[in-house]
Amino acid sequence: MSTNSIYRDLLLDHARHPKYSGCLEHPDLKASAFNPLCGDELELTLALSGETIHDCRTQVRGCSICIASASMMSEFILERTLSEVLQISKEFSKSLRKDTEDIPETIESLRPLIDLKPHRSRIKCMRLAWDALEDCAAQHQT
Amino acid sequence: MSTNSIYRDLLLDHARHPKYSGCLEHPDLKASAFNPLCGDELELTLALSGETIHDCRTQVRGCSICIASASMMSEFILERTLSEVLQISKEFSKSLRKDTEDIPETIESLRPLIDLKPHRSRIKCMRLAWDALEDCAAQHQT
Amino acid sequence: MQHHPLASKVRDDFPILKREINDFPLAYLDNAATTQKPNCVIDSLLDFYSTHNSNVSRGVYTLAEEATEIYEEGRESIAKFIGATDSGNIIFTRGTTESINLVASAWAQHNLKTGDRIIVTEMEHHSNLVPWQMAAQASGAELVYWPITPEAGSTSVGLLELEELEELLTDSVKLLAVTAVSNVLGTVNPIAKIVEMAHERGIPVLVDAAQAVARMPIDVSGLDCDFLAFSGHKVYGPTGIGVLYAKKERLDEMQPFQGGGGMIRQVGRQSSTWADSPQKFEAGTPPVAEVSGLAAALEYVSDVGISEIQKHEKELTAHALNRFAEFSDLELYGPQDTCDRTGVLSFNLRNVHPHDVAQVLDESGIAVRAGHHCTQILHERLGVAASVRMSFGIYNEVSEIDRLFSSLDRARDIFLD
Amino acid sequence: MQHHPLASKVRDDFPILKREINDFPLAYLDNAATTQKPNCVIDSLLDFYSTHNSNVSRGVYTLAEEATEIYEEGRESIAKFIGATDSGNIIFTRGTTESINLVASAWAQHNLKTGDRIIVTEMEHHSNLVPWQMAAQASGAELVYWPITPEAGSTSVGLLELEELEELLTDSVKLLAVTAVSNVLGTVNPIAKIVEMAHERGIPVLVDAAQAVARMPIDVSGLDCDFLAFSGHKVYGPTGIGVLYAKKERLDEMQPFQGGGGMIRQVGRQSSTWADSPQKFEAGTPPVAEVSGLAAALEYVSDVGISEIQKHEKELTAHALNRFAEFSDLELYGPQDTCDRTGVLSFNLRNVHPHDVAQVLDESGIAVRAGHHCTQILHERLGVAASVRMSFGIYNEVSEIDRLFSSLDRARDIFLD
Ligand SMILES: Cc1ncc(COP(=O)(O)O)c(C=O)c1O
Ligand SMILES: Cc1ncc(COP(=O)(O)O)c(C=O)c1O
Repeated sequence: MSTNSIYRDLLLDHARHPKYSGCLEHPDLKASAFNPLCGDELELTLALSGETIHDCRTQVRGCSICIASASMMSEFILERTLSEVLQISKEFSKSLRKDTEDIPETIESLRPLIDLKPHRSRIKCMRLAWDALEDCAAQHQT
Repeated sequence: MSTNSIYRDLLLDHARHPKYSGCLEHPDLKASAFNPLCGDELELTLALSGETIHDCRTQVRGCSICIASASMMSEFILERTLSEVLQISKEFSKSLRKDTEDIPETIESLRPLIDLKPHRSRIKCMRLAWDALEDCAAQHQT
Repeated sequence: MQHHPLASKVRDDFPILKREINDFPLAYLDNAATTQKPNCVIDSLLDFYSTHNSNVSRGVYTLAEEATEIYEEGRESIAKFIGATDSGNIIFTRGTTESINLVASAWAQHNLKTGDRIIVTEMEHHSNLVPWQMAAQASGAELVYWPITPEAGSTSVGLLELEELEELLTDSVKLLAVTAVSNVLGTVNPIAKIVEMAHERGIPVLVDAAQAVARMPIDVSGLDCDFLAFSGHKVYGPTGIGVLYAKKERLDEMQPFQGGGGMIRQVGRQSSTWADSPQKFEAGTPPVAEVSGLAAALEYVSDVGISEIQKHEKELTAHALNRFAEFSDLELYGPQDTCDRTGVLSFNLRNVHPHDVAQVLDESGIAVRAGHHCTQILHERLGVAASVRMSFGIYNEVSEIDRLFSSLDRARDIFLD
Repeated sequence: MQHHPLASKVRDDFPILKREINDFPLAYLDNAATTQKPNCVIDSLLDFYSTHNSNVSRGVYTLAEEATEIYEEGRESIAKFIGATDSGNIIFTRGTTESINLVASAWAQHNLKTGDRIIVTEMEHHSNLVPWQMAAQASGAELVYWPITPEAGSTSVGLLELEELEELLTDSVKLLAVTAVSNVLGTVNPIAKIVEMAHERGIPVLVDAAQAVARMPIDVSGLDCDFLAFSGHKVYGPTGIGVLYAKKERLDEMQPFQGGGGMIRQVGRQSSTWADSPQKFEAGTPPVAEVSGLAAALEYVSDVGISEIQKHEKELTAHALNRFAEFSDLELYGPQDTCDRTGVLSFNLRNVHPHDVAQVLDESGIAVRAGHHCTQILHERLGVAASVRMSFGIYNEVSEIDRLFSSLDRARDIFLD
């Protein structure tokens, strides 16, 4: 019995060895996100210099896709400004819509996740880290 | 265009010229019944001598079946005791059930009504007068 | 026999119309009570149960993904059908009645206090009256009735006049609940204007669209109404499914309706937190198959074309009005002009009880309703306990109306000697 | 492959079982979430809509008589199925969740005051918790939790002990709400004994039979419970239909639930009077087609035979328990003995998230659920956020269970290196 799996190497690498996992002790921004459907939780801590994210950590209780997504996001957002990553988050969201076909180059590195979008029930898993990120950005603005 | 109608002569006679229609001025017992599905109303007034119904009237705002049934009931109950007519009311009720086949001889005269029982929506019309009667009997007992 | 092009086009889509009743072809003229279902609606139920059936939202397996997609796409297509910009404003219920109860319980009860008023009209269905009575009693508020125009026989019968509303719109009014189309008089109310007047005083408006949704275009964004309710079964869809549209601002003011699975965020031992709208208002396993059927029904209606439907209904209504004018022993309630009304016509045959009329019509295969049609207040106002109602659907034909008028002769023969 | 005689007999009745998922035959093991529908249920919907569809109760014409008959005969056959002596004790709702909300709102809220207690158990579904939290908050009452037996690994896991109940049954308890079968642990609770103990102190009992009704005989008269709730879609019937059984004495204590058409006696301008039970609790157009489908489903279950179903489920459960015993990295929750449990088995594969397990199983055509299954309190008690659940229906086979255990190997391969 052998089947193709949605779990590809890159994704599994991130899931098994998530980057920037844990908590920053003195974060500038902090947010958590929760998936009521399965009880999964994620906490994101960010350290800023000016507008730029110069360090981040995610603490995840979640599935491999949630962990991989948090890990990939962390790699992606480091050394970028909050407004930049907010823009990316929106693009990522948009690319996960059913009717979107093209993936902008800016988020090409998130393709392993976007490829999973036919599995609509997993969208929330992929978005959990990014939801926390958007929350951080919102806190920063106000 | 001609069809058989459920409205047979005997029924229509009663409906057009209901017996004992109206109100007794000084009734011994009085009850009304109401059909919430169509708003039909009926008031029954009874005069007793001892246990025996010696006069009765029905005031009906209702359809032909309701009027006919009240009229036939009035004819039926006169000069009978309350406990007798209560028994008859129960037999009539039973004979209106879907699964009842035989009609007891005691209520043979109600057959024109009982024949309509396939029209389940009209059962309440047939029962309205009898419901008021049962109410009167209940009042008398307490 | 005259066949209207629309009716003859669609009749074959409705399997039930092949039935014979008492040896006559069924003339189904009780569409205000419920409509018949086209094959595409029946097939969508069949397809759901034989191919995709599973519970929604919480499953990652293929069937669960499919069912969830059907459910959420249903929500989107329903939003689109009524002109809502976001499917998040669409809450699924069992029907109009439950939609209105939802607003009464999750919104009104928490926003009403002693002395507050709710405006309703004299032509409301019990489902748009009793929930407000219950909310009013729980909170000390009261109902105020917007009367309909008076005097049977006057030129304007059964209309709501905006000048009257003007007077009623006082500061203590916290809600106006009004039907878009009367289920007895057929009156089409000027909802857009009503909403505008209420909003000028900051008063939210609930529109009961139960009778409207199958008969005219609905555009909640254009209307700007706060709440709008309708039932699937009255728009060629299945039973067991209804819709409540609520504006974002109102949704934010609403407490949960029922508690249970699917509407929570986190459950603690003594208290819980709630999911976002619309899930917050949809406790328990939702009617997934029914949503699929409703989406199919609305697609069908869109394909037939709402303007085609309006035209067809206007023709039938005009024909019926002409026929009524022939008989002095028929009392028709409601507006006499097709501009003010739609194809719901209630009447009485003098000296014959509506039950008896309906029964005799049934003997010729004609299905009409007799009773108070869940509008006791209105019938009291009309001075009768009950009436006979014919109401049209897209498959009805002029010839069916003529059959009804012929059968009324039979009723006269039987009951009036 | 081993085919159980019952499963092989009934499989052909379920069209969806012919589906292939990711090139594997569908192994549908999510029956606790919802069950699949046999042809007779699908056909009954089809037949209703293409032959009898109309609104109930208020029409005198033939179709309306037929629909009313289907609706009320449905009520009777459902009463019979659960051993109720009178169909007047059967209220139709959308599902278990709504049935419980009905009791919370129409009965409990009016009978609770500050300081009163409602006993619930730690294994309740959110639908049998949140409505009580809402009623408690509205009235000042509080929930008291009957704990399940402790310590994973002990011989009695996930049971309710009657000695514990004894302590909880104080004078301030006004209701006990308990599930007949846990939708996670599979535990079969001693309902008859529980009702007896509660009744000794005059405390009414609500039984959540959502998981029980398809798995064991239900006899409300024998049990003497005050309320019993279940959903059509979990007993091979359609979505959008549920049942509340309530005892006569409790019905008499109940206020209306929702307001609207069908539940009234007379409507006044400010207040109304109510119809008799059960109509009093059924506002609006009821789910007629769904009642017809549910009646067909219960007839199907009776024909298959509840004792046959129990035997079949016991065999599957025993087989699954044996398989679990083979693997030290699988943690199974709930009783280990088929005497205490039924075919709902929740577990975790060590170090693999339930979502991932379910996803990998789906890749082999196996449908199981992952999540907290609407039991956050229970999962907290189990010390995990979520679990994987397989749950059996009458069409499941031992070979499907074996396929699941093989596919778990694939999950190990993928996630555990
Ligand atoms: C034990 C239990 N109670 C209540 C429910 C709620 O049922 P429904 O979602 O059909 O209302 C379920 C099913 O989800 C259940 O398993
Ligand atoms: C105007 C109006 N409002 C509300 C309702 C109630 O709809 P439902 O019975 O589908 O809840 C109806 C139909 O009966 C109606 O005609």
